[in-house]
Amino acid sequence: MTANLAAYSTSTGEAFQFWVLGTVAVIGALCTVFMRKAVHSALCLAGTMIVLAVFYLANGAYFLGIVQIVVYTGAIMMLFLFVVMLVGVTAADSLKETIKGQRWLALLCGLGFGILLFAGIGHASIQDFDGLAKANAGGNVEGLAALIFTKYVFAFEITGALLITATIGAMVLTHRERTERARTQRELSEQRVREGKHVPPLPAPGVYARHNAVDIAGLLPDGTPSELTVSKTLRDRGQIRDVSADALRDLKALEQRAEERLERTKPEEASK
Amino acid sequence: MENLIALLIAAPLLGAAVLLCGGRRLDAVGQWIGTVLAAASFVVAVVLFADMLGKSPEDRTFTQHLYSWIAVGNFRADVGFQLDQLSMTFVLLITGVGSLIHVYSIGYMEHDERRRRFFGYLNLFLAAMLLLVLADNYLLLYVGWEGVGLASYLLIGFWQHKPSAATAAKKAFLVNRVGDMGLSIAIMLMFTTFGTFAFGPLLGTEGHPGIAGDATEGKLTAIGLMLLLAACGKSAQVPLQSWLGDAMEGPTPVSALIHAATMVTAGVYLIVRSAAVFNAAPDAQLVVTVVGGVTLLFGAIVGCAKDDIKKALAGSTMSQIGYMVLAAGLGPIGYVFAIMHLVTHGFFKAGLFLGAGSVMHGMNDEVDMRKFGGLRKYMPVTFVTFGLGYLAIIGFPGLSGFFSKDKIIEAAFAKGGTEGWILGGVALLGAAITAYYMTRVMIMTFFGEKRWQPDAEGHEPHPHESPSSMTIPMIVLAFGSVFAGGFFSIGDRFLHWLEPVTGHSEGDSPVSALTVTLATMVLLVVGAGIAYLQYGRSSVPVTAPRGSLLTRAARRDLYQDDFNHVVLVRGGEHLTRSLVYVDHTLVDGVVNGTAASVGGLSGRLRKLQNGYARSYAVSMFGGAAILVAATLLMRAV
Amino acid sequence: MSFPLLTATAVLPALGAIATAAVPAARRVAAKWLALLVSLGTLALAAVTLARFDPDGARYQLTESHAWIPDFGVRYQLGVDGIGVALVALTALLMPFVILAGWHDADPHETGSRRWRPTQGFFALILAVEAMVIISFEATDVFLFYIFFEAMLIPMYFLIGGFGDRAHEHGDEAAATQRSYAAVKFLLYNLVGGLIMLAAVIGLYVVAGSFSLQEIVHARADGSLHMATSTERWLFLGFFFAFAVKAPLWPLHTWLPNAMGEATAPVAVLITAVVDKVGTFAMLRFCLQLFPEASKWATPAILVLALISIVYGALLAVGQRDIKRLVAYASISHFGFIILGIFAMTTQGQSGATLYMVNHGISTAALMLVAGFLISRRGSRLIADYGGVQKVAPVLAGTFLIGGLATLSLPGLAPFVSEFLVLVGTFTRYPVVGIIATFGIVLAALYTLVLYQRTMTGPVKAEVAEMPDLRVRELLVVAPLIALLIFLGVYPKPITDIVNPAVKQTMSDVQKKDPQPEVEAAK
Amino acid sequence: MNPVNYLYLAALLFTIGATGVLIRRNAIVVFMCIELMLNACNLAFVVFSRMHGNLDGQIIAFFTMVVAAAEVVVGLAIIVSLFRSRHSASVDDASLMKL
Repeated sequence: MTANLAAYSTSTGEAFQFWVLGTVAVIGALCTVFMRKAVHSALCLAGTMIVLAVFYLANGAYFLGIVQIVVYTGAIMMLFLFVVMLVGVTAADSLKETIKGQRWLALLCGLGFGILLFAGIGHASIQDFDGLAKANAGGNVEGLAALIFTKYVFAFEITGALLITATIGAMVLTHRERTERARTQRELSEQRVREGKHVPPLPAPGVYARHNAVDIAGLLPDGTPSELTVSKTLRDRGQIRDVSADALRDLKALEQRAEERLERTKPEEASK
Repeated sequence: MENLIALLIAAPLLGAAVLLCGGRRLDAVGQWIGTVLAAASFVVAVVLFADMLGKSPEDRTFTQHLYSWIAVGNFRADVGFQLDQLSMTFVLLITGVGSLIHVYSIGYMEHDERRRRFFGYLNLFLAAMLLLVLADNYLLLYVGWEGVGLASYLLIGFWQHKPSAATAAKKAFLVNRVGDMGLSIAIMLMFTTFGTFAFGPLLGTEGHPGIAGDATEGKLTAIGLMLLLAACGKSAQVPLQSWLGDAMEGPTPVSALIHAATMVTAGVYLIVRSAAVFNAAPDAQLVVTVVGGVTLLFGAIVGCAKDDIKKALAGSTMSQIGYMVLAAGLGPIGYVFAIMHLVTHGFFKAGLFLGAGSVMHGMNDEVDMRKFGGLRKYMPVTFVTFGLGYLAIIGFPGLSGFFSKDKIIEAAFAKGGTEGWILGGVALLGAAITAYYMTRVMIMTFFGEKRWQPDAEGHEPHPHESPSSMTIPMIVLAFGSVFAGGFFSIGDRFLHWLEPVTGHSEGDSPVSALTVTLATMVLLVVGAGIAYLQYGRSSVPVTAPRGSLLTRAARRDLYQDDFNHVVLVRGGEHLTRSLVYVDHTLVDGVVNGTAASVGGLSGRLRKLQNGYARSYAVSMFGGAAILVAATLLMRAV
Repeated sequence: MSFPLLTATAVLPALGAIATAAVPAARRVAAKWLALLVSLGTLALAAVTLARFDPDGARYQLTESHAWIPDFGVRYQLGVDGIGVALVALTALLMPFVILAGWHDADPHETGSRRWRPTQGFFALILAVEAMVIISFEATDVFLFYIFFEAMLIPMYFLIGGFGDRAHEHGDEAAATQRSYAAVKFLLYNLVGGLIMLAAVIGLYVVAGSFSLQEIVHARADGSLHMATSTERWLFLGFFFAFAVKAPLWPLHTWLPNAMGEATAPVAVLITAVVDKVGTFAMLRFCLQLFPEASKWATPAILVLALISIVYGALLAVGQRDIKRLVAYASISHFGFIILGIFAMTTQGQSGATLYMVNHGISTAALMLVAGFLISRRGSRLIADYGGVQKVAPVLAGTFLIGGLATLSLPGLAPFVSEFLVLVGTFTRYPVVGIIATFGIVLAALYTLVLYQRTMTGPVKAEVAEMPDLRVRELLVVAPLIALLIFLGVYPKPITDIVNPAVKQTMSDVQKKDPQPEVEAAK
Repeated sequence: MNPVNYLYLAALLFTIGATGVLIRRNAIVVFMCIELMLNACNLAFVVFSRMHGNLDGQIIAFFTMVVAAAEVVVGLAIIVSLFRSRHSASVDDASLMKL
């Protein structure tokens, strides 16, 4: 297989692999873009990346293929997932467009750009493939290493500096120094009084209801649900279960049963 | 000796500079400095005059060249003086009457706290007026011309706290400016036509004819008309006469000196000085005589109706200058008599004004003649001097006015043709009206019963004779009014004196001199008689009766002022107001409109910058796409 | 190489500006004195320049030339002809008076300003303007000229917008709004003009391959540089537009009344007496010399615009209610005269126009500064708020009157000589134009005397009853200016002698000869 | 099959990623799309490497990965701190660039 890499055209196996995995990669990319939830996007992207790793391998970039899987898919994508979990779900997840004309412009630009790229690639007269047989003769990793530590040694060193800087930068950015004294409970309550909203603590879920699950809004005295009683995350996700109607229905059923038990209903009348 | 000419001007100029810059320290001695320097100028004039008399008539032109003033290309204006017989006549009149009026003012302005300033202005006037008559080119003359305008402005508006005085001063300056425009255009015309505007080469001197006659008649007529416009402004001739009546707002010595004896006659000087131009432009001359004739009647009619003694005299001044302008327009037959009348008029009109000032001085500054009456008993000296001036102006035989005015009427007839008859007739009619209005003034002021009333604060006026500083100049002027005409005429002294400068020719009069004199006498008696019947026989009402249509028109200066007001002032106000509006809305509107439309466009463009990173990303991406497209296209091409 | 006198004349105020700006905050008074001394030093240098200038010598004298941007042939090239040296002298002369007149204009306790070190800034900006104006008058390299022509807008912008007149009828808030409006209008107007000129400057370089005035003029004269007629016209229009905005010529004038009205009196003097002169000067130097044919082509239109400026400016001055705006419109009328003189293409016209620039500078400075003193006493710019000032402050009124009389070109005062020369110069070639322009002198009398009458005469208004007369400092400002007005009115020879040869050169550049009189004077 | 197809694939992925950047509002997803674009580029580099027969393309891809890693670290840190202060990860909420 390695020897064939020099060929101008590829083996049928590779072609098959390309068409199948390429389709998967494109679908993954599309899903990354169009999935509503960030977690799903991340997972789709990971899929695409793994496919790309396979393509690297197929193109003779063994080292990169492995690094792609280990570093990219393994580390970077996991970092993404962590952040997704850290940040939680927000309204930003909605695919609904807020800027007028943005989506159409974006699609137009994308389409135009894609066509242009395709045209460019098609236009370029790519005739001969040298193949990597010679370059990979001493082993792919050794070849890369030889280049990195000779020709690209400065760039390599600088990327090292870059990584250090990025690390420190991330620490600085996420580190939060407490610059002020923590406010006491008294101050907090005073602030609430001053602001004039939610003077008492937020209501607990399920008050006045027979449910106390976190996703069920408590009912106000008039029987309407209060969204305040449900955690923000659930609210944003739209995962509130409304049981106000249930309560009434249950009550009705209860009354009916009680009536039946007390035989206040008149089956004979009902049967009439 | 010729170097003394500059001293003539320098003395009063120094006085003006010292008095106006000197500050309050000089308040106590200001009047003396002013008077002494004016008198010094007079002394220099007399010295020069004596020197001039000692020379033969051909050598009587003195020149003094000081320095080159403006020299650009072939435009050359020098500061130089030319003193010939014509200038000498004026210099003597100006410094002589001027000095007398300085003396008079010492008494008249005694209680004015700004007296120092007044004498400074008077000295400034003298300097400017002397510059006017001594200049050896038109541009320098123009300096003096506007200089007297400035002095006149300052003096009319001397009592600036009175809005009427300030307005009158402004009006005088503005109307004069219109005339000045004529003079400057005349100078420009001379420069383009002749390449010079100096008297020497242009007008010629004795024995050396100038080049003035070499131009086409059209050019000369244009120059002449422009000079006439200038003369009209300065000498209060129709249609630029309206300022003179208002100018009486100034202190009376000013009215006597500037608005009767000297400055207002500058127009006559200009025309006579430019004789060489006018002689070659008959059309311009005709217009000059017409202007003179019209003004003669205009002034006289206005003078008949005014109750303000000074305004009545102002109308008279206008009318008398009309005589002079008429005479000057007649050409060589009239120049000498124009100047002669100018000199005699300088005496008697100055005397009349000083007399009027004396009356006002004694009457708490009252000017309404209807509130005078019977003053001869209280002010004998004033009465006598005023009376002599009166007799002189109406042309009582033997007195100054008789000789000078009579000659002008004769000369008008001598013009010949229909014009001669019309002009002569106008001049005769003028003489009759002069007799009428002057008799009216005389009777209303000095005769009849006393009509004065207490003023608003209840002060009864106590008419009294003025101090000697005021009466002495009046006596001197009265002396001049009586004898000057006779002195000039006997042996045609004045004619021979001026002839070398102005030239002279005897016209061919269709009417004999005796007839003219007799006709004048008759009309004089008629005019004075009517006035006596109207005002002497019956008592004068203290409040003016409504009067006939003509009287009412004359009181309002024959509606000429109203015309000015409606057409020029109101029209001008509307014009400026609408222009201000146009400037703000249209001219500036275009600019602001451009700015606003640019602003509007950017406001719309700004919406593209909505702050959303994704929007910017689209444009970046679109830009990248365009770049790729451009690259590919360039490759393809 | 001799001492670079011209550079020194411009650099001294520039250094002075930096030094003044650097004076510590607490030493405000020191900043004033420093600025005054620097301006006096500049005046001394300008006097030396004037003395070293030989009217009969070469056209451009005291020249300096150094490579600056070799790639584009831009040189640091200075030199003065008679016109330039006269205007440098005028600028240097007026500055001490401007500084002295504005002595208290930037005091923080007077203005209530919370700006950082206002006094230092004010005087530093004035000196900066002086430096830039002087170098504009000296530059003989088109690009060098352009740079400073534009750069002087910056300090002027801050002077107008930052240190406006506090006397405003609708209070401080309105004053600030008006001021920033005026400053922005001034800047944008002039920038538009400047940008159009920049295009023309670049176009000139493309056509001529050089920025050097002398080189281009020589090349055009000996035929080695040919310009197509339409090219020349377009380039001319580009230059002329910028200068007409700066000058300002009707209908590009509307920035001037705003700027002069809102700025303090010394800054208004700076605008009209100094900065605007660069516009008219540049017409004479650049438009006529670089594009003689196009100048002649455009003459009729420009004469008409100049006439409109004269009459229109004067009529609008009559209609103003605000003293400073009145002076501004009067200046527009006067700039009409200057442009008329330049484009009449006669010796008298151009000499007169140059003289007019100098005289107008002095006379407007006198009138405007006295008006400023008046306004600072009463705190109002409205004419209607005054009356009877003559009675309480006779010296102030007297100097105001003399300034006004100079504005209306009374003979005996300097402006008369120049105005008459312009009129004569115009009249000899275009009689009708000359006559219409003469109407301007009547209108000038009208607006001046109306102003004087309404403010100074009549009954004393209660608000002005306590008005003090001119102080010693103010008298020190006004008296020399008036003395100069009288001196130059009586004896203008020192200036005409310097200007005449330069004008003769310009006339030969445009290949025009004075019309000859119809009747030759018999000598 | 011609290996040029890999390039078409890379172009397609890049375009999809770019469009995603423009469409999505969630900063994290935007970031993911950017990663997608980088990966597309990497694929192109690897294919170039094969075309030219030397390893320089792979080296560039390697460096890209390093830079991408650094970028992700910093970018995510920014998102986290942004979320802390604004309680939102929407890129539209940070529209302070507007006047």
